[in-house]
Amino acid sequence: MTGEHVPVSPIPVRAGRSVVLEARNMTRRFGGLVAVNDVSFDVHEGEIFGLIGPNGAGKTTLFNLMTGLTPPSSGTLTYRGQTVTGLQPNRVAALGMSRTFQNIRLFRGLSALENVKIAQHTRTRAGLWQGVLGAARAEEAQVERRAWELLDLVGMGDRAGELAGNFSYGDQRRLEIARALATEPRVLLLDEPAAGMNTAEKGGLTAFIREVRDRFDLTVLVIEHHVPLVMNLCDRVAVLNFGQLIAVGNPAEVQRDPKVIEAYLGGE
Amino acid sequence: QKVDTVVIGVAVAQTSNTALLGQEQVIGAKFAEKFLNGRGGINGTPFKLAFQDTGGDEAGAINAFQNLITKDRVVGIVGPTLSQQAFASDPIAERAKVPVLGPSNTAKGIPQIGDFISRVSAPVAVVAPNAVKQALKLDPKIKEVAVLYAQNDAFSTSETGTFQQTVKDQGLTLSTVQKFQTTDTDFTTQVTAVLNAKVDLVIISGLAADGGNLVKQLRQLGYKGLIIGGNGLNTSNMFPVCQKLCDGVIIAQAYSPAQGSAANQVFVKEYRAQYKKDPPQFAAQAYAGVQVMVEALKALDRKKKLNTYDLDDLRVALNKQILAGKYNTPLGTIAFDKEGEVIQKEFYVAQIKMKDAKNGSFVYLK
Amino acid sequence: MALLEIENLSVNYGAIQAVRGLSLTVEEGEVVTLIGANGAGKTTTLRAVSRLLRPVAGTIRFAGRDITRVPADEAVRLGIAQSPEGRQVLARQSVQDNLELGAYTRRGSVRADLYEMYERFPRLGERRDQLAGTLSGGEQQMLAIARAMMSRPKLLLLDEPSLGLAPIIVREIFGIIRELNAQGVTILLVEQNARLAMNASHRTYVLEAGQLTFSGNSAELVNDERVLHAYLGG
Amino acid sequence: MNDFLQTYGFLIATMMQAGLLGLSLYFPLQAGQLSLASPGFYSVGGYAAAILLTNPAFAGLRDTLGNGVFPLTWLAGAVLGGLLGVIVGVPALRLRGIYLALATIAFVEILRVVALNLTVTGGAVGIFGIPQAFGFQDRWQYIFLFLPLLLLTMLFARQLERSRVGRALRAIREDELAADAMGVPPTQYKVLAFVIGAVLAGLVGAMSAPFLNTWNAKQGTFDASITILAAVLIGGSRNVWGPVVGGALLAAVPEVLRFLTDWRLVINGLVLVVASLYLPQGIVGALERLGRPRPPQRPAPGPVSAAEVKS
Amino acid sequence: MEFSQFIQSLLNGLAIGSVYAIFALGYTLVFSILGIINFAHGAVFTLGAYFTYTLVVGEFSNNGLLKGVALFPNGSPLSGHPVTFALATLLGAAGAGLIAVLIERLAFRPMRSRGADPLLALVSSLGVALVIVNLIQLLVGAEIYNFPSDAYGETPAALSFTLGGKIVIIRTVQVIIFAVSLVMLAALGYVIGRTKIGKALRAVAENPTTASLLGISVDRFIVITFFLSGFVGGLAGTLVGTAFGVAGPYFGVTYGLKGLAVIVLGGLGSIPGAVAGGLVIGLAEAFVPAQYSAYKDAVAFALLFAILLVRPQGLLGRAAIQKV
Ligand SMILES: Nc1ncnc2c1ncn2[C@@H]1O[C@H](COP(=O)(O)OP(=O)(O)OP(=O)(O)O)[C@@H](O)[C@H]1O
Ligand SMILES: Nc1ncnc2c1ncn2[C@@H]1O[C@H](COP(=O)(O)OP(=O)(O)OP(=O)(O)O)[C@@H](O)[C@H]1O
Ligand SMILES: CC(C)C[C@H](N)C(=O)O
Ligand SMILES: [Mg+2]
Ligand SMILES: [Mg+2]
Repeated sequence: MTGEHVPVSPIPVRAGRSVVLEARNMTRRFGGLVAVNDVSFDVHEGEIFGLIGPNGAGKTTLFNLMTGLTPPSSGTLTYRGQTVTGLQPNRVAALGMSRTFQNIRLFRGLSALENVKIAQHTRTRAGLWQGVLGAARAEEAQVERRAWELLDLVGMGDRAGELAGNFSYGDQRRLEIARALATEPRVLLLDEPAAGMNTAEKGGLTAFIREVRDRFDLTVLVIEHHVPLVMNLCDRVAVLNFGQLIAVGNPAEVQRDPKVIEAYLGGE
Repeated sequence: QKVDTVVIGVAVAQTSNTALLGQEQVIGAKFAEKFLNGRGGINGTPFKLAFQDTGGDEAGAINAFQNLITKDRVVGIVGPTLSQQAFASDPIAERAKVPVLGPSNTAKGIPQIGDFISRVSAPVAVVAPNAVKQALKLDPKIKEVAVLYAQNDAFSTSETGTFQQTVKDQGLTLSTVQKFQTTDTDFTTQVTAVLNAKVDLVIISGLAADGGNLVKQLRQLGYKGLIIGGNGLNTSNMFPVCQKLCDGVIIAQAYSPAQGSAANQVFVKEYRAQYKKDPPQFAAQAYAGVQVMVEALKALDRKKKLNTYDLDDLRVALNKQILAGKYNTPLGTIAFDKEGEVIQKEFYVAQIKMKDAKNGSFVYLK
Repeated sequence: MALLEIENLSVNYGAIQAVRGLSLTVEEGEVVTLIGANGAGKTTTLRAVSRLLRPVAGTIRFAGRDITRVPADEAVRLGIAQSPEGRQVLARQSVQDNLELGAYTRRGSVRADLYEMYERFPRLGERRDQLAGTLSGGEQQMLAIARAMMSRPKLLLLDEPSLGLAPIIVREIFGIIRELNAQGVTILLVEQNARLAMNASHRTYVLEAGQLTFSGNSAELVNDERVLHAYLGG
Repeated sequence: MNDFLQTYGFLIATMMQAGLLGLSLYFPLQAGQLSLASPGFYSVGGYAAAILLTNPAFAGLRDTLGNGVFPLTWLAGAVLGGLLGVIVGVPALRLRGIYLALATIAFVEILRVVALNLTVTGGAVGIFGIPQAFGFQDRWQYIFLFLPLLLLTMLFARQLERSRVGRALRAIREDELAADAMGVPPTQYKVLAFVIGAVLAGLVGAMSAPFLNTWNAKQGTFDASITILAAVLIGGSRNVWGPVVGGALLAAVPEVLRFLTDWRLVINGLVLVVASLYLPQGIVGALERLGRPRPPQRPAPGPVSAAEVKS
Repeated sequence: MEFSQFIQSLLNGLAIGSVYAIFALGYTLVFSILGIINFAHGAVFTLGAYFTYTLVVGEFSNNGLLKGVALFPNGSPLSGHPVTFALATLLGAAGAGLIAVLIERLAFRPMRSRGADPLLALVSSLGVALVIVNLIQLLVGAEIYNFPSDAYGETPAALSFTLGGKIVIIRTVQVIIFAVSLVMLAALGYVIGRTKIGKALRAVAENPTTASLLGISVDRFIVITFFLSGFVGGLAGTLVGTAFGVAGPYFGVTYGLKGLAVIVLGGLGSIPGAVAGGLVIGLAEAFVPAQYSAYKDAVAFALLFAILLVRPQGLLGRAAIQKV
């Protein structure tokens, strides 16, 4: 790991166990379909919180509600006591919640490096004239340095100049994580980060997520279908089915829950 | 640098929408070149024409003028087609001290652009009223009048002003004023408004295609009264549009093939021989533009041989000479006032008479 | 006779060589797995076979016929169908239209097949009129696979079929693979879930940086040290 | 030389002017906004200048300011362009792609019709007899106005691209939704890019009114919108040089082809077809491809100054 | 407003609108499949009219290179008027269709295969339009041509009836144009909405790569589309020509802007949208009170602007799908 001397996120304090996110009665309808149905839960500081459930259960939609991409039909989300629902996505990001996308949404025509630089937008200040007059050199240098660090972090330091769209599927996922981290989030939401990675790589991903969580002092929400990874990685797991929360608890509990087995895991 | 061959510039619209008018001017100018050179050119020395396409816009006109002035080294310019272009390009010639004769610019203010700018095309204010008077002669019962004009066309809007003033001056009622665009094709709305106003005279200021369509649709939808067309309709280009329905449209003209002067009769005869039809006004005016230049050059040449002139001096001298002379052109005898405005005595009013769907003529009304 | 024969295949993206001198065969009636790390060139290989990419060298033969230069739509008519990476469902068409378009090259009624798909993937049946673009990721994945099956291909190319699917559905997919294969459909499978894939296939090829590293019987390779270590997380 | 400038000076200045208009479209395009409103702002800027320079109401102002009135007209053009840019931009930028293009064309057309109907704008005839900037005698002298503006604008654009704001614009162009999710507020930056283009077009219009001697409603039309867009695309829309080269080229081709007389526009059309077929990334895009871009350089590691950490 | 006047304005609006609509049909067809604005459509529309004119009349006047050339020289077996107007119209439309296919071949396909920005098609189609328009002018001059006035046989020029004592009138040609645009709408609507061909076309429109992966020959469908678009455009050119005269080489090009407004208002790529958009704009123009007629064009565009703000995808267009 390079750049020991530049902490990417300057907050070193180890967090307590306070509640970071409170979802209350969050609901989203699409026409007659209730994709997310009256969902409430809490997420604690520093936790890795899994979200699982059958296809179409509403997991991604829930992420969209939480990050402002889709307005909820009703319900609220609060982040450290502040209401997040109703804010624009960029405001949510500025507050410190960042995500990756299930259907990868990189800036395909831009280089990996640019992708990561752009995401530092909310953490930088230079306005139009400062930029044009070259008065923001120090900030720019900082942005550049952070971007390289993050690329190194996901093992792409030597591919910084390649266009994001030319990366293979699995590599694009890694780049998305780096980009999400560049917003300096306090809460990171990962939508199927392991999709398209092989078993060995999934193992690596588990370790990686833990490491970033510790290093940047994050709270992580992760949607994933690969059960061993979820069980291994998460402190707690919530299960959605037909938009409703059918179980929340520690992985072992959830895995034994007959409702979960029936709806999701399937009988052996 | 001395002037070896005398080149006269012609800058008209050979492309773009405006080419419909420009191509008649090209024919007129080319005809002049052939005809006048055939009769000895400038006291025995043939002159040449240099054509530069102006397109339909201002930048095109400026470019054409610049090219004529510096590359083709012309002694004077006949052009451009549109008054709007003239406002852009004439100042170029003015500053370069090159005489310009507007062949078809009828808007107010053209000769006032500068000392070197004159025109052979009589301004609308002079021509248009004649048509109204003529219509009243044909039908003294006329009371209610509808006026229609192409609102995006510079010269049509100024022409309509004159028409509307004349209507008032003649004690007629202006029942409705309808506007359209030269690019319009469907005039049902305007026509029904006219019909509802129950007028007995309709006056149109527009260009050939829109004007023709307007006439056609007025007739098809049942308008029976008289129609007056402005300068833009003064072209046989209108015939294919309204075909038989063009019949009877009254048009005030600055030119008529029926004009009796010898100059015109020779012109018409030769023109007919070559193109199998009567010369249209725009061709005649372009011809007149070239002719005026040539005659002024002849006069200069008689005083002092042209090839002893410096080009710059020749241009200045030519301008003076143009303004000083009197010319027997197909338009009749014309001269210029000191600003460069044309002084033309005879104007004409004609009525369209269609032989068949395609062919017709402007019949001169006494 | 081999249904698919790839010889010396090389595919480039501009200056990037994604696949280099690859040779592999798939016998009629076989299930063959292609594994490899991210960026190894698996997708590129499949896209070359389905004729979406033009190889710079090598030949691709299908049922004895050289198809290296035929257009993609012709390949479908010959009997090759692909469930592509990234699903590529037609977002503005309904689920049903997507499926019917899957059967575009077939004549006659495809009703029975439609119902078969709805039976296999009840979720698609429930959503037959929903625009495919609004389906969840996993639902789209099911649609992509079902659509590929609709053409009744001789050779089915599956690019990471289990991607984004819940465990129950993954099991369903692998069931289908076995079933189809039993019906005589030949399958070339790219999968990250290597163990599952190898268990469901006859033979396996391992790709690294655009080149074949080793290949063999799936049953044997599954226990191979090198494979275990690199791809099975063992 | 003098003859050359006399003949081609106007053309050269026109080429620069076209390049500037291309750039005015390039800024919104940076943020992925296909706006064709430039001719509208250009036309308004021109009217502002033409009115200030000819209307009797401003005679006193002209007398007191002397040549100073010209910079004032530029300011007026720029400010008016910018204001209109905000007024049109804020609602219109909810639209995408061709829809936005058409909404902006609608704006241009509405302005054109309004200009035709007002008296201050001279109606259909327009305004003529516009006095020459700083008493310029020849068209080529306008190069003294257009060239510095062009260079400044290009410098501005290049600096912008390298800055935080430039990155934000690119992000929006690539994927508006993802940009939003990564903390870039799209609306704000889209309006910014739009307004920059509008200010520039208004300014160019104000400089162009004396340049063309006359100003009328034909200056801002659909055709102009399309020509400018074509110039940007032919030149290449991903690099500042693109609009400049494209604008200059499209202005020059019909003039250079004058020797073809009647065939001139036919060949001009063929040039457009061939250029778009063989230069899919535009001229500048094609040139860029020749020189492979240098991979980004890792910044030298080293102790970080206090200023840098502060951020 | 009196009832009869209302009906008159309604008829006027439909008359104006159906001209826009008939122009826009072919325009939107190409857009719906390729996602490109084909500026050459206006030129193809013009060509349709010129082709028909050539077949019906067979000679041109004296401004172009073709002056004096007679298609059916006196004494030849074809001299006289061998081609009826109806047949000539169809042949003219077919000719326009072939030209459209040629344009696709020469000006669009190479671009597609090079993966160019679809916007660039706008430039190349602009170039094509420039070539066609100026070639027409070179060949037959800039003057206005028209079909014989008996093109539709012995039909009256206008139809009229009385409503509450007031006369309401409409030109016969316009009724014909209106009817033909509805017929073409129905035919195209059927093909695109109801048939397998239509389904395949929609797939090509959405994603050509995926379409080819489903066995659809993208190139062939694009050719079909261009032929249809050219045919419909050429037919429209002739019809509009009979109504207003073939007003020179720019005849069709002048409809380009309104046409664009129409297809965008209707919803890009929507066939019924093109007709709806045309009629809406036509009606809007017809209902502008006479004293504000100067602002007629502004009204049409202001309406467009306003509608887009409320419905960013146009009247009948489908909203973009943004599932994250
Ligand atoms: N825009 C929309 N319009 C209509 N239905 C929608 C829309 N977005 C999502 N849905 C439906 O809502 C349900 C929930 O979708 P969501 O993407 O949240 O599922 P998910 O739990 O993430 O599934 P997967 O694991 O397959 O990704 C699905 O059935 C989907 O079809
Ligand atoms: N469109 C493209 N342009 C340039 N390079 C590309 C493109 N697509 C893929 N590549 C490169 O080609 C190589 C092979 O990519 P490919 O997609 O075939 O890998 P893969 O084995 O399918 O990986 P994954 O498991 O991540 O899907 C990678 O290095 C990738 O970066
Ligand atoms: C050709 C003419 C219609 C030009 C018109 N008389 C003008 O001055 O603009
Ligand atoms: Mg999901
Ligand atoms: Mg892949």
